[in-house]
Amino acid sequence: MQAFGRKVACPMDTKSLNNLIKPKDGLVSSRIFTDPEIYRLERERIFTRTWLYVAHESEIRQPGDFVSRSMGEDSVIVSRGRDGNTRVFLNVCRHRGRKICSEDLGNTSKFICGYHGWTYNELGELTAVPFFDAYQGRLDKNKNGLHQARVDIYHGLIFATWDTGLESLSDYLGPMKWILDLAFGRTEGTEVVGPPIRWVADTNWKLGAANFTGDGVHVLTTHGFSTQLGLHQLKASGGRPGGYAVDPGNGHGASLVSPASKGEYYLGLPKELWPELERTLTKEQIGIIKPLIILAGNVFPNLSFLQTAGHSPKEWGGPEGMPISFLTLRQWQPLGPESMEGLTWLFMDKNTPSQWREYSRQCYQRVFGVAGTFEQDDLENWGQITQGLRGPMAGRLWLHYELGLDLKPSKEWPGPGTAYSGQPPWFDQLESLFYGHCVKLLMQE
Amino acid sequence: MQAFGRKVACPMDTKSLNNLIKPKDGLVSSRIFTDPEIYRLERERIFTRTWLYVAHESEIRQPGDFVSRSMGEDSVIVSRGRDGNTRVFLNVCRHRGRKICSEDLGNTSKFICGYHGWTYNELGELTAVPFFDAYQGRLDKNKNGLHQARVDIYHGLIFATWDTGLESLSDYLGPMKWILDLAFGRTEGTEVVGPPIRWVADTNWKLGAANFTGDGVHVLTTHGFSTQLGLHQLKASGGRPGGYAVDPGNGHGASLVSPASKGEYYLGLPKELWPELERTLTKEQIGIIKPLIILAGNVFPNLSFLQTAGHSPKEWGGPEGMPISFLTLRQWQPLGPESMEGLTWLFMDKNTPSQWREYSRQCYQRVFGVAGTFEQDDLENWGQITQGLRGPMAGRLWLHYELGLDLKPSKEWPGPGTAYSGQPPWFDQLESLFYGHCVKLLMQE
Amino acid sequence: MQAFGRKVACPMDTKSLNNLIKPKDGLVSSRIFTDPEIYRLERERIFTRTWLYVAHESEIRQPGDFVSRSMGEDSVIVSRGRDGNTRVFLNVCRHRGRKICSEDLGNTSKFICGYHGWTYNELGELTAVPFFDAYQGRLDKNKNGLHQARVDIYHGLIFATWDTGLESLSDYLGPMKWILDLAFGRTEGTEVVGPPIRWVADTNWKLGAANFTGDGVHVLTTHGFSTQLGLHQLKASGGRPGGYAVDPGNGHGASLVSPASKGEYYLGLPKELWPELERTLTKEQIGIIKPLIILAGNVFPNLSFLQTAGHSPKEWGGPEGMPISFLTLRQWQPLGPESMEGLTWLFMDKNTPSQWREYSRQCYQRVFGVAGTFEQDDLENWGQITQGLRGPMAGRLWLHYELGLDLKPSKEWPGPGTAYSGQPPWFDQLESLFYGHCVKLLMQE
Amino acid sequence: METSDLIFPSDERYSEVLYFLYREAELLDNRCFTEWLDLLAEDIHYRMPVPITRGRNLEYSDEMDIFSDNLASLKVRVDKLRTDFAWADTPPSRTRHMISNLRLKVTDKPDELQSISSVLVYSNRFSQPDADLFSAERFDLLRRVNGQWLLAQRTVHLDQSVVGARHITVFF
Amino acid sequence: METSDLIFPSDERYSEVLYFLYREAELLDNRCFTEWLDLLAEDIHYRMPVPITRGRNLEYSDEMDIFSDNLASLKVRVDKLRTDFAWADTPPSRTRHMISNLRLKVTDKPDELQSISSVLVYSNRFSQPDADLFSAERFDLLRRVNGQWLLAQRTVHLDQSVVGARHITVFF
Amino acid sequence: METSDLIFPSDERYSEVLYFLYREAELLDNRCFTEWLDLLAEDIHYRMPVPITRGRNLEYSDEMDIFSDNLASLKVRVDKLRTDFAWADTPPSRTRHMISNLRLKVTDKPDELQSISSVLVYSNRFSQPDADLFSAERFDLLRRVNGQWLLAQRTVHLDQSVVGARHITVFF
Ligand code: FES
Ligand code: FES
Ligand code: FES
Ligand SMILES: [Fe+3]
Ligand SMILES: [Fe+3]
Ligand SMILES: [Fe+3]
Repeated sequence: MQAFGRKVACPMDTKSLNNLIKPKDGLVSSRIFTDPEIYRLERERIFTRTWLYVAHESEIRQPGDFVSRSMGEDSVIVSRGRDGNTRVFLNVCRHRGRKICSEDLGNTSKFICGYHGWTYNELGELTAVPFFDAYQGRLDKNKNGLHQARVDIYHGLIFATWDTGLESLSDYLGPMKWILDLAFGRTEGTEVVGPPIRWVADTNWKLGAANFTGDGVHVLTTHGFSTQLGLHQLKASGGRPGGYAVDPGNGHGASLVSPASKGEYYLGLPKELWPELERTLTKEQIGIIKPLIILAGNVFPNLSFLQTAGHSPKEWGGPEGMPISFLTLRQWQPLGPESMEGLTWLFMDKNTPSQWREYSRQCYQRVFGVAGTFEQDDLENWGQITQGLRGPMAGRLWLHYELGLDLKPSKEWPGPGTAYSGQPPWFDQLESLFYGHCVKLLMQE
Repeated sequence: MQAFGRKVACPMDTKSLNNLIKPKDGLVSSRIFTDPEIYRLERERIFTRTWLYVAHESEIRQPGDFVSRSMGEDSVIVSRGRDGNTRVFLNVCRHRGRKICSEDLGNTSKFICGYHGWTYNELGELTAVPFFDAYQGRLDKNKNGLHQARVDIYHGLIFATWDTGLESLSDYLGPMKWILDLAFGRTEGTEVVGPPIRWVADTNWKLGAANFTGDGVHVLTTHGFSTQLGLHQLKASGGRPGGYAVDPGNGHGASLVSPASKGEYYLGLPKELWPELERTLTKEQIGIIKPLIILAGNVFPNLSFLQTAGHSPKEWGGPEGMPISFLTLRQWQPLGPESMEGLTWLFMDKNTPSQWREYSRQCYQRVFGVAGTFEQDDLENWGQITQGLRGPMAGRLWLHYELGLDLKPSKEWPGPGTAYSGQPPWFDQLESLFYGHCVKLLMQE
Repeated sequence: MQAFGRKVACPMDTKSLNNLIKPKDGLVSSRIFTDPEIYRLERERIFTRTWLYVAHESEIRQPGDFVSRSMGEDSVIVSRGRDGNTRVFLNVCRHRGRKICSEDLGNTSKFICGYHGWTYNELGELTAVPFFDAYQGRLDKNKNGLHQARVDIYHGLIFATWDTGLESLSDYLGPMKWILDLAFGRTEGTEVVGPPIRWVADTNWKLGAANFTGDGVHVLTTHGFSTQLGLHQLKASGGRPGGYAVDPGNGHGASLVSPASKGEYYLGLPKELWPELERTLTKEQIGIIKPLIILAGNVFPNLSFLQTAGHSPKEWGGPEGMPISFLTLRQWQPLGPESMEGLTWLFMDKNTPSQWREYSRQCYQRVFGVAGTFEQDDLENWGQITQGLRGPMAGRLWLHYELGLDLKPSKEWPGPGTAYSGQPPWFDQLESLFYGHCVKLLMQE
Repeated sequence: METSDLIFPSDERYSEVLYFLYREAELLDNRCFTEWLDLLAEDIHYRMPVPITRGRNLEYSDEMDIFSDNLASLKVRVDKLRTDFAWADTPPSRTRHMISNLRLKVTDKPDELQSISSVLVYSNRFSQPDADLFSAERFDLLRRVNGQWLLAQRTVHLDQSVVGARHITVFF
Repeated sequence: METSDLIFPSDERYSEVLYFLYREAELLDNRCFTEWLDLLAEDIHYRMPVPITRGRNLEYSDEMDIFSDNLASLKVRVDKLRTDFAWADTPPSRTRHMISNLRLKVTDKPDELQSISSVLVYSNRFSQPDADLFSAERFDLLRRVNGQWLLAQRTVHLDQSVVGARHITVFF
Repeated sequence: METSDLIFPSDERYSEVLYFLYREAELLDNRCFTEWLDLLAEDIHYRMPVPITRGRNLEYSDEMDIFSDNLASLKVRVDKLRTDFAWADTPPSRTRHMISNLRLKVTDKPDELQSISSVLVYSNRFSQPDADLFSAERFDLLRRVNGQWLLAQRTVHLDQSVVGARHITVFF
């Protein structure tokens, strides 16, 4: 095996793109993280042609509520209309392209463009145009509402896409729905706590996405301080943890981890919620979630989620002797080959007891987000990779994703999709499939 | 009508460039503001092939006086020679390309290059070369003076171009001369007051140029604070203002506005100057300037001017109850697709009474320039457009320039060129022609 | 002769590259300093295919000692192994590309990657892989050690290259060795004093390299303050200085300067070292070094060196009435067409008396480095050229390198290579050859 | 900085002026602009002359200002922010005025002091990862009126000849 | 900034607090984090609420913090730096806390003061030619315990809604 | 920062040193370099050691300085600016030295004080929309000579290991 691939000619043709990965060998070219031409194609071919997460329904409860978000590098408004429906608009005036909304969130029935006063309502309709008469019939207001994305919702998670030919969200998620149920569909519902923590990091967006798609291996080293300081209460008893790495297709991925001592953990959720879970989930799902302490995954392309009950001691804000956990959703928005915006939200099940809420919130704030003691080190990895791959030789490297590549699918896995099990259930193939799906999309003209 | 155009292949061929506009529909592609390849062509095909404003004669009165300016991204020196002539030099040493002048302005007969000491005089001649003998005849000093641009002057406004095949300034301006007379040729002469205010804004240069070429519509919304605070004294009496939008050809454009109550305003100039105006201008021009309160325009590509008598109250530095106005010239220098340097100068007619001068200066300083209460909001528009159009979907938008596209030319217009009249005289076709002229130049290899 | 060349089509083909220079006329296109496409080729075709300096043996004396350096934009580790051998590694983890070393220097036998814990020793071997078993034989540790460059050493100067087909360092240096002997092989050995001074300047790297390759002409103007303030003790007596400009081939270059009054200077080295020099150098070399006061040069592509005895007075830290000199090695690391990192080291002959050491160090610190009174002005030149050539017209300029182009090689020159002599021995052909060699490499696919 | 005119930090007036400047910064950064106007004297002249580089001299123009306001025009600037058309301030900037190097001097008038201070203004809007930074020296005339210090004059020397921002909306 | 509550620079307590903040900055910038912990009260609450732009209001969330620490969690942050896994701090940052605009106020309790200060944090790592700059206002509660001032509470208002850095490892 | 050695802000010497540093900054920023030389002691040693990152330690070299000047060499630097060949200073930079966090300490000698201060140097040339920013900690030795404070020693610790500028011409 060669360390370095051939240099791929620029600009990219389909063959060059295909040469970015060697799926059978589990190898990915380092160029995929730094090449500006590849990034330009990602903008055009991934971020206008997939279902992108934009907000959660609990963030826009009332008619007129809206939040400003991004779909890749496009700014959008996620708005709840007077009709109760959720819409997603390109945050650009149809007249001459000025942004029409520059706040993070609010409630309004009117978006007025600051240049010439074109006014839209919260349904995206163009309602007022100064000097409209002077257009003498050339301007059809009905055809010049805000440009609207297709919207679909799963468990309150609002997704949007620009692609009118794309499959439905349900088909797009496919087996991933079964996994998302475990996090967002296990009770009456989950809701967002507060605003997202946001930051701009000097890393390629794919590193965050792939890490949550299936990189369990890094925890031991990247977050090793926690073990060294004795901060884990759920110690491995009876050997290595088990569980599944799930390939739901379409580039998605998820990991489910249970300790060797298969107890009842329900992802560290408070006992008060267990009956609700048992009422809501299927028997197969209950069988899976009961011993679970970690659930992580990524919805292609850039929406990651995690619930972890690994953080329990008092230092992290939890009560003495009780495991605490939190559920977080996070998104890696591309800003360039070497830059992304990270956003991270905390979620709670609606009926979570208030004391546990506070424990969970404290824990989350201390370990995740831009200042989180765990997330700091993830970001450092992704930053050092992005910055370190700049050189001409580093740009020719083949990166390794072949751990467990020969594994056969698990036969015990009760859900849809393909799952692999092991102790621990950490294999590279989900990441390999993530990059494979990226390249597949990049090659579609 | 589709909101989004097809994606244009990169790099640009002539056909792709032609697809940037739909002149008959009054539509312009949003790509024109953000595409780096288009910007590269603008540098090469617009800014080396048009007459570019560099300075006013009153800024370099004495032999040896010079100012440092730009022609697009090229730095130039505008110098008055001992022979009284005005010259424009590329501010780059002919030896190995070091800048030879790094000050804003001064008086000198010598530009010494700091690297190897090649020395030029204020006529651009290479006068000294250390170790000249060692060139053994290979270096001809006469052929290595500073690279000189063609220079031509109209009403003291110094223009330069690198293009030896370009028509004369007079032909280039064409009917625009008739308009420029109203601002710069109406009296014995106008002169610059003080240095320019300069700033670097994160906007595409064309947005400033097009705005002054013919965007009257924006005033109502963009500068609406002024109306809301009751700061206009020249209230519309008897209905909407009238006037002309003038297409002088070659991508230039101008707007002339008179209040509905056609009084004598002479652009708000002090009465003391009126006789001088009447002596200097033609009968047709006097007919036009008499009721005028606003004169705005853009000389293609990037030289805008404005005289406005709309700002009168004490808050703007004027006397109680008297309209005050100012004449400003401004330039939008390209620095990249998303960056420009703005420069703005205040002008005064030579024989302006000193008290009025001070009123005019105060008013100008409060409403225009980087901190001006009016200009702030123009810049915000252009910045939000430039930054908002970055995304892949925003980059596919068609922008609207069809207001008044079906209008017939005015028959009352007494000057050269084609004019359109209306109440108010605000139509999009001048901007549409501006972008059309840009594209025409971009397509010329 | 035209001032401006034709515009070269982008992207670059071989013909366009060939058109960047006119060797017979001594002209170089200004595009070579600013074009991003040329820079991209330099990364690929110059900096992966030449011998690049990385460190001096005295910086890593002990087993386990290492320093972090660059080969162009690639970060590398220069390590001394337990076996005493010097190795150079790409500072990138073979697993997924994270940097493995982020310190400037240190001593270690272990580089642990912070992402998944792959561990390498100071020999570059991959020694530990967490969950290695799970690779099930797909991962061969022996084939996944750190990527290693070819290493070769001359007089303690460690060079490395990625190109396995490149000639040996000895052949690559060729006649340049004879010159390097005068600086680094004249005594028992030279060694580095302290860490390098480092800075990032907004200049193209080639300007620094070419300046040391053969630009003696600039001294008079660029460093003229020194003469004006009377800070030179070695005044020109008996006319202009003499010496040689040496073309050792392969794009290298060196200048050797002696005062008109041919005394014994030995580059200003302390008398205590003279016997050692005479023992170590050849008779021809002694003949050359005896009257020498300046020795400067550049090893292609980006390693410059200088010893100068021109700085003597007390102000520069030397003793009253005694000439003082210093030997410095400096490197210009490319970071982009308009950015480079400068590194400069001070060298001492091992047996230099301690008082002289201190004089030399003070002198060096006052005149060279990012804050040096001499180097400041060199950097200003290179920065003003790089920034000044941005414009479209400036980018079409032909730069002059024809001084002395018709000279015949010196017949007195006792060393290898081709030398030209004169009073002063300052000619452009070495720089012309430097750029010619650049273009030759750029054209090799 | 003529030593004889200086008011030392140990002088009570130095404390007062320091707190005056800190309070002013706080009002500006908290967007309490109306309250800020209360700190200004009736005859306030508030200006930023255009910087010029003439040869090796760094000058500030006496012919042209980047802004030149009196109380009336400053009130307009503040009032504008409450209209529906404060576009350049939508969204508002998060600003921070960091005051340092206060040098205080007596003047001919016992109730007027001259204050020279450095200010670094950090200004951030939207989702900018970076901020606009303005560095300046401020020459102030402070007047004590009814036991309260008021700003009677401010000349701001900006430390760059080309303003590095889309526009200036911040008060200095 | 209610004038009545203010403690003037000429007051000894102002000097003490100024030096407290300078000493704190010095410990942080010299990476003496264990000594820094000694400056904190047992009940320290140290937080940076998430900035939000809601319409034309610049708010700080009371539902979500960028960090929210007590003494135990701060000790973990400090202890982490001495483990073999302090990756985000490898290499460490060169930081500089520049304190300005200190405004000091009395509280209801005689041994507690409220301090508001501006801080500019310069932070540089690796071979960066540029640095991360954080601008913030800090609202502190200081308590005198056994003749020594301790930090009992700190709320940091960051002057940007999107943090412009790979991560935050610096203490504010 | 040993508390026992500290001179508090309420001490007159603190005021004097603060003003000394402010005056020094003013002279430098106003380009009065000759007057600045008058603030230096005959035996001034003025240096900026090279920063090094060795493992997780942020060090400053004692073998190599970015600059290392005595009075004679500083005079050359100043004199150079008046020659026809001050290229690196053509055009000159607009600079601003923002001093903060002054900590003052007694030494063994009654007429010598040790001063530690933070400085942020803003430096702008040409038409740059952005500026070079240098952050540093300065360790000064101040000596009272004939009732006047003079700078006898300054060691500047720059907060970055690679200088982020074309060159350094500014004095720190
Ligand atoms: S750009 Fe929105 S109204 Fe014109
Ligand atoms: S570059 Fe101007 S004299 Fe050489
Ligand atoms: S990237 Fe180095 S161990 Fe995975
Ligand atoms: Fe992680
Ligand atoms: Fe306008
Ligand atoms: Fe030089």
